[in-house]
Amino acid sequence: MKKLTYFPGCSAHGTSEEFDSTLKLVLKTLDVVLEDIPDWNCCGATSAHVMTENLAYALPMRNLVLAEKLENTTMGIACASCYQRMKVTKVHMDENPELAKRINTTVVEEGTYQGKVDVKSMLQYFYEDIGVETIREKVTKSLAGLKVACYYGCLLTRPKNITNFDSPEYPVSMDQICEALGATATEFDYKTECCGASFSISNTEVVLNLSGQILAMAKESGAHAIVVACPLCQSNLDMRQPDIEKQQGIKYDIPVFYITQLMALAFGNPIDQLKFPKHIVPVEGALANIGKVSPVPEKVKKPIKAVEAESEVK
Amino acid sequence: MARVGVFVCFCGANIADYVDVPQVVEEVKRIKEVKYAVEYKYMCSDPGQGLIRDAIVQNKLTSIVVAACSPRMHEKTFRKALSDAGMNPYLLEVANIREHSSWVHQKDKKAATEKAMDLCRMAVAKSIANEQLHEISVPVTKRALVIGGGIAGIQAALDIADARIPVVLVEKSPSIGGKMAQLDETFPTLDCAQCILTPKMVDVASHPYIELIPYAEVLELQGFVGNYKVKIKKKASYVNFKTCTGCGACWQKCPVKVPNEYNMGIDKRKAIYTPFPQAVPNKPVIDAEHCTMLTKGKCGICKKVCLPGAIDYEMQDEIIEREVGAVVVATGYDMWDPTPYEEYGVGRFKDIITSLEFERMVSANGPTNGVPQRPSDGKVPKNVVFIKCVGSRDEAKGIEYCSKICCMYTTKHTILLHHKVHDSHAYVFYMDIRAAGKGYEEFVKKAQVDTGTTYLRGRVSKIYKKGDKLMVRGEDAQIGQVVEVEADLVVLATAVSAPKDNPELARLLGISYDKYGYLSEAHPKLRPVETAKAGIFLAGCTQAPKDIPETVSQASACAAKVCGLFAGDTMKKDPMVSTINNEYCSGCQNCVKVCPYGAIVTDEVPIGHGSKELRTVAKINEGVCQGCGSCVAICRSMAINLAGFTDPQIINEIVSI
Amino acid sequence: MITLGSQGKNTFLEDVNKKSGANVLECYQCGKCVSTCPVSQYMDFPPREIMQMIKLGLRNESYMANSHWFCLTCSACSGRCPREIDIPAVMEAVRHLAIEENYINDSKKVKEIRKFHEIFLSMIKRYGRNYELRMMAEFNIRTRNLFKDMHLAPKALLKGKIPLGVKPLKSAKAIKRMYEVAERLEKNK
Amino acid sequence: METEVKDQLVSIEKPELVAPPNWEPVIMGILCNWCSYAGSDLTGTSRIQYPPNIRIIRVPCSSRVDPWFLIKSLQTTADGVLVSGCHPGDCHYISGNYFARRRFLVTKKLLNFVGFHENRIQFSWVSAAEGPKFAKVVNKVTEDIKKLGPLHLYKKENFDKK
Amino acid sequence: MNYTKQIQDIAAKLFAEGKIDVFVGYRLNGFDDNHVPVLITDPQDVSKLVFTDKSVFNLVNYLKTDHTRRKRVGLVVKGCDSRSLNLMLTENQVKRENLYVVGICCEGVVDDAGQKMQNCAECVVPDAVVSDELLGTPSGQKPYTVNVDIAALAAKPLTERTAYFEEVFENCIRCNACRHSCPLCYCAKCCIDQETATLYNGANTTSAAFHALMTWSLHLAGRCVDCRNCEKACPSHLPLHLLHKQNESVIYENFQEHLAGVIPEDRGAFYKYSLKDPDDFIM
Repeated sequence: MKKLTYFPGCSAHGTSEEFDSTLKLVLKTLDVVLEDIPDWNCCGATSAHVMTENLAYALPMRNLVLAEKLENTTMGIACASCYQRMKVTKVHMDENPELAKRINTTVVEEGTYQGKVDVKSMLQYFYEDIGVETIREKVTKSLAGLKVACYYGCLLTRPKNITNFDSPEYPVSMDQICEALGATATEFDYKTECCGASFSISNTEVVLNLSGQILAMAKESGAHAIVVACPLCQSNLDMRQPDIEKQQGIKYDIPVFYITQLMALAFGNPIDQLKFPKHIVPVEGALANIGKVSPVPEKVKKPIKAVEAESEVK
Repeated sequence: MARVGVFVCFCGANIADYVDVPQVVEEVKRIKEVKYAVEYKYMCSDPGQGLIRDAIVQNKLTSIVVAACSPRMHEKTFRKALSDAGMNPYLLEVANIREHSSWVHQKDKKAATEKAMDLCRMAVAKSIANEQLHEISVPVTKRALVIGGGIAGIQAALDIADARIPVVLVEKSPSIGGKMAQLDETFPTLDCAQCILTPKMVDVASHPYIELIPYAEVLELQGFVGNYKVKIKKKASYVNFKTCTGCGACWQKCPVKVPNEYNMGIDKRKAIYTPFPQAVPNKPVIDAEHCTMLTKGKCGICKKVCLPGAIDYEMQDEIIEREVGAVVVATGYDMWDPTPYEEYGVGRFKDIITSLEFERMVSANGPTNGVPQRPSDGKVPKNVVFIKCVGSRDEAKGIEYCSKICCMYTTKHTILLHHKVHDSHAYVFYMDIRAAGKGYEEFVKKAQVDTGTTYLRGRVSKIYKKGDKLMVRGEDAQIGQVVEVEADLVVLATAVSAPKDNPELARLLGISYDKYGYLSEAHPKLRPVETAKAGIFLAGCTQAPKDIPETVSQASACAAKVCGLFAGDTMKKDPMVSTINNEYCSGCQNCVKVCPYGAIVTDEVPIGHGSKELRTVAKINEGVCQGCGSCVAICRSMAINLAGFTDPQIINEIVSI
Repeated sequence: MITLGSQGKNTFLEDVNKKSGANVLECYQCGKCVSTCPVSQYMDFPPREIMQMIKLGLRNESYMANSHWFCLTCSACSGRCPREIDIPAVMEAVRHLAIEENYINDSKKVKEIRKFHEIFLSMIKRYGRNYELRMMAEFNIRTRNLFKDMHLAPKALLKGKIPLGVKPLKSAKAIKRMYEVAERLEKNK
Repeated sequence: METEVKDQLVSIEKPELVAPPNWEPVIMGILCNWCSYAGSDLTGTSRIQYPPNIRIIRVPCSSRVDPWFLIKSLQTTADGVLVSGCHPGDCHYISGNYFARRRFLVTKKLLNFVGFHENRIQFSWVSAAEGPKFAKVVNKVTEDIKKLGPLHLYKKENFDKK
Repeated sequence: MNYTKQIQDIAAKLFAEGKIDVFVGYRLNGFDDNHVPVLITDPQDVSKLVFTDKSVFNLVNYLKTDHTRRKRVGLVVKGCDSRSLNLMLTENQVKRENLYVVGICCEGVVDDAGQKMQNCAECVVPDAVVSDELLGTPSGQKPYTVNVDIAALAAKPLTERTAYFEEVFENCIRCNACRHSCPLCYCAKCCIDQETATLYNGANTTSAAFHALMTWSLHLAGRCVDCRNCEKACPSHLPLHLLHKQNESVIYENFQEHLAGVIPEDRGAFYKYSLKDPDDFIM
């Protein structure tokens, strides 16, 4: 059994609750226990560093300091934005002890920053710490037939000197995980284009344009669905999809999965736990490609239990 | 008692602005051995040297200290001044008060002045221990080695051989010709590369003074200027060149197909092959890596069809040794591999090719018979995007420098495209058009007008696939808009990079190379052809990217240098070599072990005066000794000293301040 | 027309370089950032031009440009910049300088972006975490655009995409204190 | 050690000895002709500034440097020494610096063993192209040695400088 | 450990067969049970020869003298002595064909007080590595241990080491007995000779002693076999082994476990190099 310090991020309890809950299902299969950072706070997202330098460091700093109180050496973060803020802070603090000392004064009561805990996105954790092969071994329901466009967004692999993970231009980690699950990853050239993320509310016009291009390219690549590992990307591509379709006059109808949803599905978890109903764009069409398992209505519980029992026997 | 003269240079303002020169002069006058000290504006100027000459005569000086720029700069100049005054030139010491003081302590004149004084004291102390030294004469082997058979090596070899000096030309691949043999037409005159190159290649093969060793590499170089010994490995070709008639039956029948290097892998050659039809020598070799007879012992067809019986599967690599007096290195360049450009999808998109691949495609003897084709579907491209500076001027993904030739060859490519595909349209993404050269700007202008090529000023940021087209996105800074071009084919003007084997070669030859892997010249402006190691010269792109005219000029310059070196029967050599004091030498021979040049041998001397009994001592070969001093430092009994850097000289320096 | 040569030393360039840690002088105007930037079409001056403006010392013009407000900090430009200039950091430096020196770009879009960030930060100050529903509501009220995204609301609320409440931090005081100290640090710089 | 009061700089080896006011260390720099000396020339031509405490001696190769020179320097004039040569593999004389490297390690350790602070004996590889690196090296060495205070060891009887 | 009988027999036999002109061995010093070296040229005298754990001196040193040079010599060597002999052979100072070497598988020798010598307690190669005849049972190579005195001193603060060695060098009287007693100090001119005063600072001062002993120990670095002839010869009883052992431990740790003279034809550590030598101490 592995242990991992977990920073859920604000959206885990809101817009991306399905990411959070399916992540927990996946980690259960992978035998990883999450330990939440006690009384964590918001990372400050884009807003903090847009407006002020110190606060942008101080908010993540508090979480980093709190995380050091747990014993684990790695912190996993679900949300790509939280991950980036936390990692940027960590890298800058480690590079510049003077700055670390100064920022530390804002959270002096929580403790002293020591730089003990490494920060990883959950995607990075799956890829580096769990490994594609281990994931492949755990698959009980192959996703063969499903073509997915893996969309990483800006924050998981950029900037290279901060994240130090995968390629900033054409990353392949999520593609490899999807292929391990049995799905086919399409050749998708917009893997790391920006979706507009932080303008989701304040500048919707930009978001519609940028996310629109991503949807178009995903469709062009022949994908049935998009896979993401970031709540902001998901909500922009999924929630705004009807608006984009309206604006462009094109019907995309391309559901946007969290990577954990697909993993949980392939690991044989009952469909009703995967929170598909939360999606704005219906997922049924895309999932039909993987064959017999069609979304099971929540009422029918018995056969799912049977599947569960089966997997336990294995 | 030593009588030292000290001459302190202002170097215009270079020294005088940051060092109080008169004060330095006053200070050195206090040293008891200093009998004369003076300052002057430019010591290296003729009047400055005159000052030294006059002072030597008038003051009966026994050694001279010039406090000026680095000895690496003007030591020779001042030595000359000493000999002109009838003094042994090696009684000179230079105190480096410019590079080591005035230029590096510009904010603290007092400290810089004090340091300059100390440097003068050290030089004075050292000069007191200086001894008269005399140049060494060494015999010369009048034969040159040229490494690399591209246009640079060919030109150098021909020019040297025309002066009736024997040349050994070593080429790595089975044929000479190099990169130029792969080109279609050449800028700015558009003459066909083959037409101007192949006659020279044939000249090389038939020249009575040139020994061509193809399919070979240099293994080892020993010795010193005028007296090098080189070991060359001639790779087994498995074809006896003496009996082979070059009929071609073997490669026509060979069943094994291998990507063709000459055509950048666009088509296939056989496992027994001549690289291209005009190859020199026009004899095939067997590619041992792919030949099934050599790898698995199955096949043998070429041997069956060879009427003269020239195929020999048992052939072994051969080591050839030659004595040469000088070496010309002309190993050319590599095309930079654009894989780091992930945003262009290099490696993922088949229809992105490099400029050399394009060159092969438009070449009349190329794999597509001179008509460019899309590698993905073989269609003739209509919209072709050329991207310049791929790898060049890009410190993030490529190389910092400008590759110099890409602007011109891309211009040439737009013309060639226009010639071959009349209804095509070329787009060029560029940052600057660098067309400095005779007829170059005119060539660019003519190309732009004649072909109607669209020039877009900006670096391409992304290429992605849309249907069967490639979408090329970049900014056109002229209109300040982001543009996307729908391309059928994208040609990357990849950078010129140093041959990857250069560092190894440099180590083997004992010369230096820069951070990119280009071999270093002795001086960037005044000695661009020589290396720091005497007798080794550089021609062509192995030193830095250059175009064909420049390469040929440098190759001819190398030839002139080699001919100059061989002008006399002996050569003069610096006297800074190790000397052995037999009386002190205990014969332990540890020095023999540390000498990197094998310049120390053992000798037998009588154990005492008039004795018949002999004992072993070390002996230095002055001609071979390069003066590193390794032997001096390890000699425990102080039997060895290095002229110019003797123990007393250095210790004097240490204790003088 | 811009007259150059009268302002003396380019202090703006120095300020930006110092604050960003980048060296704007390294920029050779290749434009790769412009075609990389997902929002360059919305900017008054795309990144390349901002770099040149900094080099020319056009302080006011740079401050008043909307470019640094539109920058999404997606870092795509810096990842591709052949001179490895940290362009987002330069943008951020210009923005922070503009805020410090009180240069307000009062176009509607910039106002909205700014308002959003302010509301977001106040949310965190109050709850320690983001309260999405309240934030959206507040944003709509303060930008006088009550019905923005309202068509999404029923669906999103129904699907539980946006929770109705937020679980505030236990140690909300810690966050308030952090804000105070950070503000003080900002002032004492 | 670093927190020592600045105007009371003492010799690290003999804390009872206090540096005279405005004391500046003397550093003997022994540089090989082909790489480090050329590199130091480049520092000059590039006008990169560095502290003026170093006195440079030119030798053909780092392998010419007899450990004796280091001992002699420390015993007579210098508060510290810096020997610099070509990077491994780049020696103008093919292998000189490899031999030198062995001697340097043993000499440094021995001098440290008999009571010299290890920072008084420093080595660097500086190529002809590394003008900035040379300045960096000199900066570091000077800074290091300034912290150690004057070197009084074995100097008092035979050397009465300035 | 007593090979007196065997050695007497061997020497007698060698003289009888006319194979040697001189035999170098040990005899009793005449007033207590300690041994001193003896050069025997008369076959009558072989009965004087002894060998026990009191046979301390390294006899290879006597190959430097005119009594033995260019003569056929019989010689007794212990483990450490044989290593120095190996180096003498490699460094071309004696010819193997002129020697008849009686090797001892040494069990350690004792000092005047009867205590086992420190270098014997730490000995790595007790068996003679060069010999024509080997006496005793070989016990094989022992693991290398860092000298206890070195370890103790290295652990002390810098200022203490400084003070300690200042006293050491102060007590040196520049008599050069160390140099004379060392088998590997065969140079015609030596760096610690007074006559090279201008360069090497020959005056009899602490500073000069520091300079001389440091240079000397570096000339022996990678060659010293830890026989301690120098230390036994020193009238001031300076702990000279400290310098040698310090060098030896640095060389052993960093240069492929080099030990002087163990392998035939292997030169001192400074006359060879490895690309893997440590580089991290260099900026």
